[in-house]
Amino acid sequence: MPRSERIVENLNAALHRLFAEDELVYLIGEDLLDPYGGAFKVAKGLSSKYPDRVLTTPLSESGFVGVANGLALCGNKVVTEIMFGDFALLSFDQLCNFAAKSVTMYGSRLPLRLVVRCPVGGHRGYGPTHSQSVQKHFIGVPNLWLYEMTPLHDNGAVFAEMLAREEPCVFFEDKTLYGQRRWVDGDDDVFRFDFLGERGQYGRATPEDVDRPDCVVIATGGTAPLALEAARRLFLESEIACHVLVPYRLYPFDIDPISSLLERADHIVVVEESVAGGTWGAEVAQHIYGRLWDRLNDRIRLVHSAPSIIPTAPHLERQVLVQSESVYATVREAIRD
Amino acid sequence: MPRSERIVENLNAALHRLFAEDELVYLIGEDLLDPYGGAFKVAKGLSSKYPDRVLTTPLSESGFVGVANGLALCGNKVVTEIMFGDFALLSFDQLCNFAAKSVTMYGSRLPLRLVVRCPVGGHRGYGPTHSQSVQKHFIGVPNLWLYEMTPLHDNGAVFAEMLAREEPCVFFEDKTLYGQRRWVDGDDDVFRFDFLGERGQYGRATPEDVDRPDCVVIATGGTAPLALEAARRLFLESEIACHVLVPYRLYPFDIDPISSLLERADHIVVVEESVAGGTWGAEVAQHIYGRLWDRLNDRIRLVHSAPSIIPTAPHLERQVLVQSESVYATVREAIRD
Amino acid sequence: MLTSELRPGGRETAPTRLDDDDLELLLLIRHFERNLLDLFSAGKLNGTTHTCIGQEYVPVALARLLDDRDYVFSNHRGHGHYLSRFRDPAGLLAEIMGRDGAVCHGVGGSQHIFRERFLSTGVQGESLPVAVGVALHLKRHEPGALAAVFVGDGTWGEGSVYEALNMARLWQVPLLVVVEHNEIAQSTPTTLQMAGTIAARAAAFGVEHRRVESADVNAIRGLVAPAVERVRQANRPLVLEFATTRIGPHSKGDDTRTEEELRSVRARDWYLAYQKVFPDQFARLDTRQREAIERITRDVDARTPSRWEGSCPGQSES
Amino acid sequence: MLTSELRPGGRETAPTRLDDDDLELLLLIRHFERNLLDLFSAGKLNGTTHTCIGQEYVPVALARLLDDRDYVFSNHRGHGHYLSRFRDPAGLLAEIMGRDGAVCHGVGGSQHIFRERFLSTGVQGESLPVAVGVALHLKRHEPGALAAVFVGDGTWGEGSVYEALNMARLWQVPLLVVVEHNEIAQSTPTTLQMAGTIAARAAAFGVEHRRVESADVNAIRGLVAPAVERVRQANRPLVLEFATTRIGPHSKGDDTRTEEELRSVRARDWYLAYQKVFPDQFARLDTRQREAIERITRDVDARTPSRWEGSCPGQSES
Ligand SMILES: Cc1ncc(C[n+]2csc(CCOP(=O)(O)OP(=O)(O)O)c2C)c(N)n1
Ligand SMILES: Cc1ncc(C[n+]2csc(CCOP(=O)(O)OP(=O)(O)O)c2C)c(N)n1
Ligand SMILES: [Mg+2]
Ligand SMILES: [Mg+2]
Repeated sequence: MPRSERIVENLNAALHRLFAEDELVYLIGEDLLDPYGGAFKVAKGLSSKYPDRVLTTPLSESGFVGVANGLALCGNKVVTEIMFGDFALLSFDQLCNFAAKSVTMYGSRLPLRLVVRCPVGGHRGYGPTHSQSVQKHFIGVPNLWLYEMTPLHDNGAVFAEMLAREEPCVFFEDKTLYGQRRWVDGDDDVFRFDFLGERGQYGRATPEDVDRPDCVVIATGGTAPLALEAARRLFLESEIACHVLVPYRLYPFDIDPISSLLERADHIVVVEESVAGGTWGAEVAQHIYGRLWDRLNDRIRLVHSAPSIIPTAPHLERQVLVQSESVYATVREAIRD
Repeated sequence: MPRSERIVENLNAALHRLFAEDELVYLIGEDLLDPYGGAFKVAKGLSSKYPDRVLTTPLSESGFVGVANGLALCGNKVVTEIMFGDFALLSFDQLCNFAAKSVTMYGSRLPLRLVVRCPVGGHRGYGPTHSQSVQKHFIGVPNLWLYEMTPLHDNGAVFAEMLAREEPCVFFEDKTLYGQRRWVDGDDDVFRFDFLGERGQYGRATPEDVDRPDCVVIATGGTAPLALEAARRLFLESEIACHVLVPYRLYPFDIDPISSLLERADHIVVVEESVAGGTWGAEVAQHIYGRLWDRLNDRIRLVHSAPSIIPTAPHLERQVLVQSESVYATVREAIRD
Repeated sequence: MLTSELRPGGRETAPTRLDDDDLELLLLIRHFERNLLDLFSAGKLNGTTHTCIGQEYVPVALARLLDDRDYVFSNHRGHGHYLSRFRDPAGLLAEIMGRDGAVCHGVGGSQHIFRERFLSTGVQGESLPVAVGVALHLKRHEPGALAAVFVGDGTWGEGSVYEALNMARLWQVPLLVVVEHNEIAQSTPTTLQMAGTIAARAAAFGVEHRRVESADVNAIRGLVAPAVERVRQANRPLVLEFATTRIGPHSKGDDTRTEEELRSVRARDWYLAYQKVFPDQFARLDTRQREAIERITRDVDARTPSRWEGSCPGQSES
Repeated sequence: MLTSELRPGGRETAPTRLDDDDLELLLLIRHFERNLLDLFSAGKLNGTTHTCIGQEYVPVALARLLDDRDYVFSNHRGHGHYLSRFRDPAGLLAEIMGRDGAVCHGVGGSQHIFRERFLSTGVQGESLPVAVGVALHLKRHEPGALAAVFVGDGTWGEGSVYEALNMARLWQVPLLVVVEHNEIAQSTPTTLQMAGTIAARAAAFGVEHRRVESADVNAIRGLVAPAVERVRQANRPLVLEFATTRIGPHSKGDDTRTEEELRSVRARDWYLAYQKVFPDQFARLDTRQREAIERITRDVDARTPSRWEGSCPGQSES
């Protein structure tokens, strides 16, 4: 894969660009000031350049999301950082009962430009309260949009879209991606990268010259690298051709750009790190069944982590979390069945 | 339908029995003391009889669920009342990150006997922040069980089961049910009532003598009356025979007691009041597709409220919320398609 | 000293004369809400409503101290707050009855109102941090304006109140927290839900506090005006606590206080005080407002149901 | 008076002589955690860990004031709390390294420990209301026992702290809130995250408060014992605030304080003070503990990975 910037650099650059271009942009959250620059360093350099618009807060996840709501209410564009997505549960009321509701509950449209960033996911040994994939809990709140960072999409464009929406958005960032490099500049040895949809909503990895895939694998940004690895093995070992699709928007799920591809696929697998139960994957499946019922050759298979809290020790964590092998095995099983 | 006790009476009696039989039982929440007895009067009489074990709290939804967790940690059996389920979002962290996690995250099993009661649902003109169906947000947290009050099941038995589970449970109570009468004593003019599953997990309404239903309608406790009304019209108007299934446990979804019935059905409809998106209905559908893929004649159809906040004025609220007509129309559509 | 009690013109003293405008506003709110309770009893309203009967003088006293650039965050008991700001009984009644001309098209109802810089919601405590964000914005872009939040005593049970006070003081923003301390929350007396005092809770965060015992609109204004001005000029958050009385039920017909408590509460009604001390002015304005509300009610009741553009909006897929 | 500063034996005074057991416990914690940082540097640990280097004396001083019937709620910076209660470095190290013999089978790791009546979690502020529930239970069923919660100064940003204090005082439960006030939260100095004082925040809820400046274990015990006893006997919640210093990084290698700050912080290390004033006792015990930790580390490192029954448990469907 060609050498490219790290994803955390791309995200940091996106924020720098936002701040530079627009005086209405704020960032608010814990431990944001330089030299620390946020727990995952996403805020690096911002507080030095824009001291007035980077608000480092006390430990008050509910309170500072409320402050963000107030700033947004006055027309600002507010990016909020929750240190660990697990703590977004502390802000649930502000997000759902204030931010999302306010857009419509007063009978006329009240625009709110707000993005709540949530680092999520495990594989880092942070333990059960610092590793969850909390996306599922926020699905299905009217006027609350869910996005997720991917290895394919430019975060600058995604942030521009979220803020232009004028409705609150949650942006999930899988922690394992921060240090990885973006998938850009065309191809790697096996895969070609391209985008589907008018605005490139879906990043796609395909083995060269395969139009009718054996399997379409839809994966969240965070699990995309695992899906890609599985797809690579399947192709190299057995010439099983997967298209790996990675949307930058999770909810509402947008089937249009991929529905003709899905129709052509023999099998469909959806990958996410969350444990099963009310997940994004189930939501995706529900949409596909609804739209393509007559054309499906096989049921849709979901890949999840084991139904468990996420243990701390690496050997235990590994047993619980989705791995590339789980994706691999599920595709194989689909093809064998 | 034969005259029977009101559902709120049954629930109140269930709590009275719990308190009488077991000194470890607590009830905690806002405005619980007599003569008020809780906003929906579910607690009536308890504080007079058991003043030490009914804790009326300040407005502190996060805090008092925490207190409940602490009492449960010491071996007590704790029932918590959130005045409106919408405010359970304020306690999300205590429920998910403390109660549910504690059962397993310390490496050995820590029993917690806790039931968090949440009145949910609309049709009462309480407006957008007091009418939501928040079930969906709590689905898929390991060791957090979701139950819902139904017109068929005895709440005493359900509470006994929840507390015996020794893991935290959320119990949703559709506000429209409180004043309605239970469906008991066998039959009404059209339907026979019975139960499926070893522990009667599913209440069922069937037109007499129909074994192979045209449609199985699975409904939450709160939407069960709407489903029944639709089923009645369909039968009387067109002899379309629906089996209406009402589980008292929402999550984890238990397909075993009904899977052979589902196999025999031409169509399956799932009804819930929530707006679409990451809902219980999608979870149910996902399970059915997974288990019965080869035997399904039709896609599973979900009935939801319109994707909107819930307005206050009755004429607007009606346009948004699931009505009996939506169920009726969906079954008709399924049969016509 | 950060906290002080403002006693002059206490509840037992006879009230001073109000100009017609003030007294009329007081009576407007009173008749508006009495009428709501009647409409409920007559089955003409559904859902819920929370009247501020007995507390009307708080927003009326503050009305002249606030201006259009200020944001006001109201709560479940917000009719008085709204009417003091907009004098729009028809728009509010239409909202509550779901009729044409409703300020929020009938979507928000009694508890969820938005108009210009006025906003209410039904989740207690949620508005405080939001108001801090607004106040921060005002400090930077509209110096001299403030964000006011009305809360009850019971709402001080919510953690978000403290998260907000902490940030308000750290960032020195023009936040005015108006506490309508009526010694009760729904059915729960304050003694069962609040340890310590509001004064001490403000002091805990280095936030200024004033407690007002008086129910005399003129006296209140005189007493609190300088402190409110300091909020604007010095960006110093202020907690302004009013010792007040809720005379009506929490919502409708759900008052579980004893007859004795209710008697004592009713005896402190400003309505009786002004009636007694200024009988002529009172009678004239009282009649006028009563009739106005009757007229408005007939008018609004006759209107068609409110319409809402987004009645089945969906998330505009794109 | 509800609040007071306990100064005798302040940070600048020379420490009094500790018995071997106390000093050994202090040194055990110190060497345990230094060793953790070394293991991290050597790539032998993953995830995160928060050392209490500089603060060890707080749990050590309290250890003898707590007994087995007491519940202890610890936080992210909990090794000292755990070791003071159980003196079980092997079990804790095994937990952190995920080895056989781990107190929680390696599932909880550094931040999520449960053993008998000791429980820690990584979500700041969450434990306080839980401890109120526990204290209520103890008051009723095991009078004389208390629930202690360790929190940092930064955690006072969380609303749940105040919801808990309110209920603790309303219900008069034996709650002991131990505040390790090290003037910093992760990277944020207290001046940027806390308005007012902890003393005033306790007072706001009518909760007793003591601030301890001393780092002398003996002196601390003498000073705080009566107040802790009152928690037990009179069911009076107490906030016990220790002015202390975090000498190490927040977790590993993430200290952004200036060299100058760090110098001043290090100068206040009890380790240096005891070393200087009681060189012989110190050297003997220091060596013993250092060696003990080395031994334990070799032992634990050689063990097989921890096993967890429920490693893929699922919700036992039924
Ligand atoms: C978060 C939340 N919890 C509970 C309620 C239900 N509720 C509405 S008003 C109220 C009492 C509020 O008391 P107080 O703050 O003193 O205001 P008052 O009604 O006395 O004006 C309660 C419990 C709510 N609306 N929001
Ligand atoms: C709810 C929550 N928010 C944020 C964090 C991340 N975090 C862990 S420790 C910490 C700082 C805590 O500071 P303080 O309470 O002073 O304790 P100290 O680390 O100084 O001992 C933060 C922000 C967390 N664990 N939980
Ligand atoms: Mg009140
Ligand atoms: Mg600290």
